[in-house]
Amino acid sequence: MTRRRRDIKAFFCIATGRAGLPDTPSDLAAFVSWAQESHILGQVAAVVTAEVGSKLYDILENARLRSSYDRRMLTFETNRVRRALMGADIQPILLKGSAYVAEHLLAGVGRRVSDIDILVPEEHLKETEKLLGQAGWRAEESTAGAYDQQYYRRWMHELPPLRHETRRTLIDVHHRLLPRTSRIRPDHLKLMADARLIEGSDLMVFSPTDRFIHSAIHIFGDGAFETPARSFIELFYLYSDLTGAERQSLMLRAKDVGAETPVREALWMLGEYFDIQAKGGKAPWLLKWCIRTVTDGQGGLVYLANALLYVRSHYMRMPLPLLAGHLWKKALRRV
Amino acid sequence: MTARPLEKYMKADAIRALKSGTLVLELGAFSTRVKLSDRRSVAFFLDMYADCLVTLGDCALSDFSLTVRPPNQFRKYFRHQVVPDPGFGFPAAPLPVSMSPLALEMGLNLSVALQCFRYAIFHAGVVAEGDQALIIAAKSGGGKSTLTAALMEEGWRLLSDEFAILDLEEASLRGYPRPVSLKNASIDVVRGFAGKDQVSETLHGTPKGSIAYRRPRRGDIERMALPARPRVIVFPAFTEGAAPRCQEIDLADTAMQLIASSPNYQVIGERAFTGLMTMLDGMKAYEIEYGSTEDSLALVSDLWRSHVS
Amino acid sequence: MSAGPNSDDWVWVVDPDHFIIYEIGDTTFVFSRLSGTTHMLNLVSRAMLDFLTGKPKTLGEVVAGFADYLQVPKEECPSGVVRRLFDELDDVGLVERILP
Amino acid sequence: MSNNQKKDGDFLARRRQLLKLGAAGVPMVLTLKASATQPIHSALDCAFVIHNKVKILVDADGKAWMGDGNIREKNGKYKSQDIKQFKNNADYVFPEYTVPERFRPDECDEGGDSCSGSSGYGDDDSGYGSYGGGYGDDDGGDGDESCDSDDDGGYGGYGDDSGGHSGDDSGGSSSWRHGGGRGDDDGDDSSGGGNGGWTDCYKLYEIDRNTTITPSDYLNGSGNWNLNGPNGLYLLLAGKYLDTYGNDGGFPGISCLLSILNYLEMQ
Repeated sequence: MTRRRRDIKAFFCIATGRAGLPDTPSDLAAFVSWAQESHILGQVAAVVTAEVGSKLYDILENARLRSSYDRRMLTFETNRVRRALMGADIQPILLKGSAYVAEHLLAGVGRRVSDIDILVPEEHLKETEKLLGQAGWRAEESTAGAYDQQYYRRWMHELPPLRHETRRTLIDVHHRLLPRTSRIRPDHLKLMADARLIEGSDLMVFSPTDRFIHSAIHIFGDGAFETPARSFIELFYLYSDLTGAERQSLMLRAKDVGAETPVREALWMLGEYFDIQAKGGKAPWLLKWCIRTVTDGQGGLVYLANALLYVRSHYMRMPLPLLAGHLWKKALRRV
Repeated sequence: MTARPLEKYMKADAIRALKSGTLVLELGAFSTRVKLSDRRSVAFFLDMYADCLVTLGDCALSDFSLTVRPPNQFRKYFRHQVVPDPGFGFPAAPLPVSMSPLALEMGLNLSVALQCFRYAIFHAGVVAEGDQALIIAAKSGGGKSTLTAALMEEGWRLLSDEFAILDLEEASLRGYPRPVSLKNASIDVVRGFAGKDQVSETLHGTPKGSIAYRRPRRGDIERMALPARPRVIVFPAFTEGAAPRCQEIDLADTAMQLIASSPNYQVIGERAFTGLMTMLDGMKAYEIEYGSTEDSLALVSDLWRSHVS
Repeated sequence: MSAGPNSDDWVWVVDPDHFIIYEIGDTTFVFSRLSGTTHMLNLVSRAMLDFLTGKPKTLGEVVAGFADYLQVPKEECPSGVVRRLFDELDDVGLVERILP
Repeated sequence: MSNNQKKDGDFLARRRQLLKLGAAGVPMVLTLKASATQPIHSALDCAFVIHNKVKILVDADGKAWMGDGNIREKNGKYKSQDIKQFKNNADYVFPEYTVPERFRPDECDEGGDSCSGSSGYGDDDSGYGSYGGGYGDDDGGDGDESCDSDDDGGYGGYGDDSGGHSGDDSGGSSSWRHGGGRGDDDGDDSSGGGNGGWTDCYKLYEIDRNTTITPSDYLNGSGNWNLNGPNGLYLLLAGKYLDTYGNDGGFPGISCLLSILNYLEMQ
């Protein structure tokens, strides 16, 4: 199929419900196939409606059914974490998808997820691991190997991923936001200090500002670029949820917690794709080029841009000799 | 842009559309964009799907997109292989290009099994008399497809050889009449009673042995929109030389086995549960064992007569 | 493995809005709306579900009262079996704790 | 509609029977899932054939070498010279801690062979090579000669699972495959036993030619791997390889394994 160059910005507009669907069948088909390829149909289905009986209706309904499964799974796993820690004096902070779902945020609707992330103070790490272990979450054989264990415990910001024996769901237990080795060192203690309880629960979430900052750290600081469109829409919704005052003080808070660079890059992205002109948005040219190339998804340089983003994600996480060692012995999650 | 039977298009147009990924197959509840890269799968598609409705052009929306392509862009210069790529990073095993029809059929099955959530999918063959359906549960070595093909000769219409596709609202099954996949000895058996021209050429040496496909008939496709209410489910067991035997089984066990055979039951959740329980209400389930096609047909016809008049 | 720590003083309940039920013979199919999972219960586990549905009880009360509820002699329904049965329902999230 | 109210004659008897089973440890709640061991759709019902004999050598640190060289054995010890030869000619080398404890040699006579220490970090550039290899094809030739020999793969019957082109998509990987050839530090291993000695610091697993491996046989009911024996070890290594290099061909059987892993991931 020969396609015209895509108007990505217009697509993002439609995907977030700020513009109607394209008028012509061929534009509509181009938009839908972009959404399919970008794995954001669930997010699109949350804000776009179609005429009952149309093929678009079927496609969106299918996506809704799929994403309601993810939401149910996340909610139940959160419920199980709560159950496992019942009676212990540990109040984990839900991160990312599980937090969005627990807080009923638009950022969580239709977003594909596969595992649950929680953050606990370092001094509670052992106890958390023990209790989760008793409730059936075990390090998988692959990561139970000595190297992997050592790697995770020494260098990463999380325990090795734990998989539930019977439900097979994965949980990542963090005690900081980025690896100890990371180039960016956000002050997780400051973020944790401002976390709050979810209404009617003993689980916690970050403040709205910190949620945006953490998402920016994860996406731009940690290099989560596998599904850029999905991540960008998430950032857009998180930003949209901020009040005027919160937006005003965002950069200040970002500097305070040591996350200035990723937040600037996230703000640049919001300007680039969502017409949000926030103060402080800035990104290096190479990153801009990579992101534009990957997001556009066409042309022979996509692979190069992806590869550079991949290198960058590892570069951001650890110093060079370690990086080489890790790539050499990359931990295996699945077998 | 209305869909027309594939054979009504100029052959050159259809081939061009298949190769450029602008052909959309409208079959049953699903629209699938199909892109093929090799001559053999194109020829197979034009032949086996000749009576199916398709559209050409890049304006049609589709539930699934399937590409049968070489494993990667470099490899196509070295080896002749293809993989079915349903477009969500599911890298199924590469097959030699000579087996591309198998890759196509596998890919179409994968698309439904892993990407459809609007219907509950169970691994089974389904045939119907009018709007009353018989489910033939898949059991390894049970002979589901042979029995399905044999029942087609007895006047049953084919809903699907691979999936029972359950409507989540009304406990009826939807048609998805694609070629019936036949393995090894059953290929010649079916050629024998259905006629040579009804069965594709045989693919030898596939991971599952020899494979050929029995085409759906024009009547199956014309009536595919007519849903059917399942009345009887059989779990077939083919045993060489066995005397025909039939045993009723508990519906609770049946539910358990059907759930275990469903790729999307868990994802759909509540509506799949209520749909399945409603469907089973009033159904009869049997295990049947037989040593020949004639015996299997006799068993099924007895069961059918005693429960569905 | 258990769903988590427990105590005889904790109060538990089964919330009828959180599942739906179909019966086929003696077997009860339970679909949990929280987990999205289907469970098969036999007459005994079904009785435990009924015992707790809408009627909060401490684990201690469950252990003490289940044999009577089943109308079987205590010695046929040892507390270890009752606790394990409770754990099975707890494991799949069908019983929920009422926080004090 | 409490069940308690609708008891018929032997209702109580059936309950008491079930209680006895409960006392014997039989679960009373059964959770229904699509069983991962029953590959639901035919595409996953894959198996692959190992056409030529494969040997996997494992040391006490969990390092592994895969190849087809000959290793003489006597009284549970292996000829040190053969071991060295085997390592040098191995088609695939996996770093320490790859192989879980249960596959490693039990006791090791320290005098026999100094199982070499850290490797892995030595080959600094390997990581970057793989990015380069991704979009340029220049590295391609490298993968060829070793992979052709183990090209038996993927699917049985036609031995055509894309061996030999691994260089196309992951140039850097060659350092893993060419254990000896790429100056892996084991070449410098000054094995204490000397060339004429024998060592029990290794365990050798063999897979006969024309062995069919069906990955789904190694999954238990809840979809977890239960890997044992030589074939299980093979799958484990295939999985490790897969995670690092992806489905780039090379390793026999990888595609079959991958399709199952992906299926599991989606459950």
